[in-house]
Amino acid sequence: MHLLEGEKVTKYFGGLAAVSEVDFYVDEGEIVGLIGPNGAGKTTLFNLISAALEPKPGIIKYKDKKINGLKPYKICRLGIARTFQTVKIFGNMPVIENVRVGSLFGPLVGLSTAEATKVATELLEFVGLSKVAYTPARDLTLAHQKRLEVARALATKPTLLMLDELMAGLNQTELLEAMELIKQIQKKGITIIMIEHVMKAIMGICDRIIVLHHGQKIADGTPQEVANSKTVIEVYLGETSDAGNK
Amino acid sequence: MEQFLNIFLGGLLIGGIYSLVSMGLSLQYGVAKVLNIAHGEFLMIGAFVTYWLQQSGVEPLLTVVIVGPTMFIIGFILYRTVFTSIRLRSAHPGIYESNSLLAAFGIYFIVMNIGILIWGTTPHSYTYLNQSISVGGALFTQNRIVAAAFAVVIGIAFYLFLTNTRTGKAIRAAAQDPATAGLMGVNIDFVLALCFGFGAAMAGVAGSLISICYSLSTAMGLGYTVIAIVVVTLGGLGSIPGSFIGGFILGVIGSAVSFWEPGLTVASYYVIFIVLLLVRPKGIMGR
Amino acid sequence: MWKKVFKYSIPLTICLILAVSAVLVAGCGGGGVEEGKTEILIGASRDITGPQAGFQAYGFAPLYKAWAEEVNAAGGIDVGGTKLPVRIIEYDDASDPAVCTRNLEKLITQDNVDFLFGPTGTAMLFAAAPIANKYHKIMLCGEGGATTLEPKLAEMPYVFSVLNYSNHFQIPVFADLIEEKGAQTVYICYMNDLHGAEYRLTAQSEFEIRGLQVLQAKSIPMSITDMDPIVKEAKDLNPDVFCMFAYPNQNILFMQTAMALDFNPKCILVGPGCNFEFFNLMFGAALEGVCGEGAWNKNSSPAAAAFAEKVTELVGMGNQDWWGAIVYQSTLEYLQQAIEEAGTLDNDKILEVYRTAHFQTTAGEMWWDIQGENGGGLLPQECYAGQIGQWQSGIFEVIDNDEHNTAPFIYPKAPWPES
Amino acid sequence: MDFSNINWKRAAIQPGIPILLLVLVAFAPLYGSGYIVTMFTYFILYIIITVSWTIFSGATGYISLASAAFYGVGIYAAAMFGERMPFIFVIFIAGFASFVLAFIVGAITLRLRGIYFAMFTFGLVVLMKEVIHYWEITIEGTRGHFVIYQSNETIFYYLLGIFVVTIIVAYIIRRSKFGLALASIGENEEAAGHTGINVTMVKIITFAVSAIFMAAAGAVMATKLTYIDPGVAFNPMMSFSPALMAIFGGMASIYGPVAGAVIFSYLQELLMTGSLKNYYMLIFGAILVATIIYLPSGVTGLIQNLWRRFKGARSAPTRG
Amino acid sequence: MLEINNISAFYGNIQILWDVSLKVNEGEIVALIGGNGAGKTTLVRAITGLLPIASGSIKFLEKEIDKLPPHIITELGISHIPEGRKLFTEMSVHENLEMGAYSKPAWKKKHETLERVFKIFPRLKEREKQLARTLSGGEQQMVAMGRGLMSIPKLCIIDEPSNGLAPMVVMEVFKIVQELRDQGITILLIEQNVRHTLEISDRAYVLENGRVVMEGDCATCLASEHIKKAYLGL
Repeated sequence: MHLLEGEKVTKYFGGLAAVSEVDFYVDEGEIVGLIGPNGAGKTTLFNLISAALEPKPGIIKYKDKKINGLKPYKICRLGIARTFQTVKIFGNMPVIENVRVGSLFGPLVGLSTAEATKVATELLEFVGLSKVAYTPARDLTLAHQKRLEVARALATKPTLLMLDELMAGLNQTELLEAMELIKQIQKKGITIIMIEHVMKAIMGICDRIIVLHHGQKIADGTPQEVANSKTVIEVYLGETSDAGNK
Repeated sequence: MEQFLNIFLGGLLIGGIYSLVSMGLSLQYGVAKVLNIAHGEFLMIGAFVTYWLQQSGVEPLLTVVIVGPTMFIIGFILYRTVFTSIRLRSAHPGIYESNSLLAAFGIYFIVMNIGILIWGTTPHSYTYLNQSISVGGALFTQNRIVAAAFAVVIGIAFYLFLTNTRTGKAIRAAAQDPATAGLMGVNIDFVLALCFGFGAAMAGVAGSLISICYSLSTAMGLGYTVIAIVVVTLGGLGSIPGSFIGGFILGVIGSAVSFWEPGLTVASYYVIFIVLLLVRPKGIMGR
Repeated sequence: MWKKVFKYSIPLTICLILAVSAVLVAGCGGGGVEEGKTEILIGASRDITGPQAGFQAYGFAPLYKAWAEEVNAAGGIDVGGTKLPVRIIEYDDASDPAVCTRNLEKLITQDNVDFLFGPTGTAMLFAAAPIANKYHKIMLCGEGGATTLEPKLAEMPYVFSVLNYSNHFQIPVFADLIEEKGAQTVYICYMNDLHGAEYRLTAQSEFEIRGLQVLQAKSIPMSITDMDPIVKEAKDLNPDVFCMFAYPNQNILFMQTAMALDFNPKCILVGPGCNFEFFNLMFGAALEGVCGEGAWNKNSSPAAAAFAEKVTELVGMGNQDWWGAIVYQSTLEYLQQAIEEAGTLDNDKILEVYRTAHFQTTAGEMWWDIQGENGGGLLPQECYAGQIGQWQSGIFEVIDNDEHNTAPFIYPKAPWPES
Repeated sequence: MDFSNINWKRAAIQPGIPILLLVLVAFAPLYGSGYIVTMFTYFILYIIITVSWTIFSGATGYISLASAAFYGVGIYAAAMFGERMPFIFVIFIAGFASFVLAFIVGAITLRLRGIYFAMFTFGLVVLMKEVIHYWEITIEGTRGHFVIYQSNETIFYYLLGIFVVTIIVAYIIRRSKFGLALASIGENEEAAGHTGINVTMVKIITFAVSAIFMAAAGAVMATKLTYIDPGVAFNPMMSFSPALMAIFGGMASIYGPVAGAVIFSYLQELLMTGSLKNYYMLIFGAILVATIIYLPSGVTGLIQNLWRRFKGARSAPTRG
Repeated sequence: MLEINNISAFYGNIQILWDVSLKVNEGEIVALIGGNGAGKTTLVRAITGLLPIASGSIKFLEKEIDKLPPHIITELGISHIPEGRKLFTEMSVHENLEMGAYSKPAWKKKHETLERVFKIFPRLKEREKQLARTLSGGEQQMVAMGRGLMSIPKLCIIDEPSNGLAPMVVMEVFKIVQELRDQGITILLIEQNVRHTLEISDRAYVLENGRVVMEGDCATCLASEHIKKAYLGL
């Protein structure tokens, strides 16, 4: 049984298929990378899984239960948490409050206020934001805001964590820290599916990579397999030769 | 048959004026993104200026030439002074829209009460072209036919302006994608102010036309604003042709309801509006 | 720690300052104890900037003002030996009943007025009457009348309704008139407010009692700008009588539309508004035979003739009200005589006088028809100068079927003049 | 329990001053003239409406113009049931009816985008006014109703009671888990949903709860008006006033709306009763525009900024 | 031609660009490459006047342009072909192109320019009257580029032209870019499709985390280990 499974997931915007007939799965404990050029449908797929959008047609199953059409908060309480490509933090709230929201509302059984504060403090420690716990979130740097999103997502006690371009815009040191963080999260027993452009990170930490292009899945395999896949090199990495003729 | 003509033609005649008012609001709401609840107040001012000039002997239809440009300038300045700064201060478009709605309410109170202080609250009217013409047995007064014809001519002229001139095209471009229009070299602040000005001018001219066939009072504005909002929602946000056609549709609906039960006309507009918002917020012409 | 204290104390201090200053300001305005009255205060909440503002400003207010000036010129009203001048305090309610009740409370509790004049319009009267009664102040309700207030008057001893209104003699009189002339069918159009609703209900029942058929009773909103649908429908139904129970603006609109679409039934009743001289100035010959509620004119009596001249002088040409003016004046005269008879400003003592006394006024002998045991009062039919008027050669003739009438009822009315 | 963390002075001052003020106001009928009671009644009315408006709209950023509808429901409840049962029940019925109405309206409209929501709620007020008006005129053949009347003191204390409950509820909502959820929705609705908050439910329930107080206040005020009609009950000014008062006062704390309500109802008192009604509306509009352009965080925000600057200037030398 | 000296820029409180310097000479294709969020788009927004810069200077033809409003910068001869094409979807192809010539000097010559653009993109002439939203992705990119040319620019900033296009079409687009350079238009090309871009460009800048980490001619860049690892996945 896969933790998360999609069958022929499709989504049209207007007449255009943003995601078309994508089959995918995520197994427990994995880190799965989702890559593809801009406009390939990665974020749309994320939105479909986290129920911001509803697939039409297609089925998404989580722990063998169909989850299409559920409200986002239900998905979250089932154990799927996510971050966003463009950060969506609660800017005017203190950092710790952002995380508390997660621990108060995210888990199936909400925590008491005191427990939530405790959990939030621990998580801030975990992602390395305890020093700025009481500053308004909007004053953080982009890297820290992204970490805050991770902490907030973790506070909801997820089984599956979806990271949307966590590393975009980070510098070298921050990048290494972020990779380390992801590994730490995996150690906690949380399954991860991440969209990423930074190849080094993807190749370095993913167990498996799914490549999307024009809304279609063009590859699915270990980093090595994907890097060597001819189709992927053609359409995504950009082969010099007569790629256009195929 | 006569009954049908009365309802249908009567609706089209008033619909012509609704179209003009709504096209104005469509420019302000669809392009400049200001849901201008004070729209009808510009109409009221236009109507009273015409009344005022008529009383001192000016031919009412000629006052359009004065009312239009004056209202345009007022609208233009108003946008540059109030709404531009709201737009620049707003973190995102949603905040801009709701803040400008509230500011428009403020302007509504200001303009209406200035009107009351100048002209009082009692209705005024004058008679002009008050003979009636029979159309297939249904009688209509000349002034309505003239007003509707004027409204339609202005509406079509404006449409041609939008499709055939450089500025008109810039307005349409700004309506679809202001940021990209800016890239093309369109001065967005200017174009939005222009739209707001044109909207105010259309309201003013519609007011002039209304004054030649209906009685006016300083409280008349909000009613027309409501009609315009319903028409703009009906026709599709930002769609000028949609507003033009929507005006006639609402005119006919309103006319039919008036024949049946005049007390429910306003309520019927709200029902249409609410149903539209819930069922098809994009409007009939929206995509 | 002090930071926190400051953080919370500042907003709180502001609230405190605001609250205290509010208390002080209000206290200064209203806290004074009355002692040694030097004038008689009459309070009124009127429609100064609302929809009927024009009538208040030109038609009604000058009459009250002139009365006060006249009384003061004569040294004031004799209250138990000392003559006190009269002052009227007017607040604006713009026809908003909520503001009206608030104004009246302010007049009573802060300005300590002795008497109240009623507000303009039927619905406003409804709002004002209970307040007057609650604070035990005599209120003379001038420019408004309400059938549904009648049963309530028995519990409102301080409220005196001045004007004649729908079942208070007008519509029954009109129904008798048209029945006598053989009218069969009636079309009623009425304003969708209290005034219109009451006239419509009364008219419908009075007409049906007499076997007249009411073809249609249609309400119109205050904001109506297009009377075409109504007039076109009426023209189709072809009634003998058309009744328009709305305000002057709608009535003017109706007249214009009826002329433009050539709708000319045998009898047209429009009002209020038709009772004003400006209707005559506006429509001239076209008004011939149009009926309105009212009425009085210079032919009603010698006193009325003198008063008509005075009114024209006071309000100016066009603003003469051939319905209410004479009653308002007469009830003011009654008030003055009642105060003098009671010899005090104590409202309860004056009330005693109101219950029984007959006084001579411009309109003739006047007394009150007290409702219930000890309720408020209505004027009996004898005290009015007339109920229904009809424009005949530029005069609003009283056409009642009794000794008040000044001319016979013309039926059917003349066709519209060629334009 | 650890008591060392409790700041006793603050604990005394923070609720202390409001309670002191409340007591001062509560005894107004004993020392004030008759009119003071009436005036305070209006102050309290506007505070209730504004604070309850802020509970929902302040936190979520959805501008509701439906206040007048809920207030009107309260007024009509008083007119319909006032003579039939003890008044306290009438208040509960008003609150309940309004809760149900707001719940239904919220359920069908709170998915609308911000500005559409504002328009819809405004449309609701006018629609209710028109429909009830039509019903009364054509079906009942009358307009408006009498309401049982009560002494000014009774009205004052009823309102004071509702006021206390409103403030307490507003405070609790602000401080509770629920308030955190609301604030999150106001900050970013999408993220709030994905963080496990049942966005729709939270919005609808808050909207409905805030309507209760408006209706309760309306029911009490109806007895002061003694005669009501649709125009009085559904006066759109009741929709605009709380929005302006809250924005003018600033919505970051509970004091903001309170201050805004007091300032405006005092201004209204000075200008509207008397003969300057149109000037009141004119000034109302001008302040609305000016507040939106120049005072985005309201008077309390401005004062806090000034205070911060003042404190900064004072402490600067010591730092340097 | 375009000279950017040590600029920094912020979005709210977050610094996006750190001390970025860049030069474009007349007649070149200069490539600006970097991953998502590297600050490429921000840099373009700074050049075109949409985002105020915090420090540094931007000169175009020896003229300081960093304080000028966007529409003036367009008139000076910088044309920006935005990422994601951003067409006026409810307007016809013809009208879209006309909008490109909005600035007064260009408007006067719009008929001649239009002829030229149709020569470069003959397919657009066939679709002249169609609404822009009915075109295919490649055609839309052509409209966007054609629109950019309508302002008779001296410098053309092309932002991610290959975004979301089929590989075959991408090739075509890059060919057109080269063609434009041959017609004497200077080009600043911003791309994620690193290999193709470097192949057609003269010089390149690599932007990472808001800083320029590498600059030089394209051959050097292609040979660099860093590029290979970070962008080509080799």
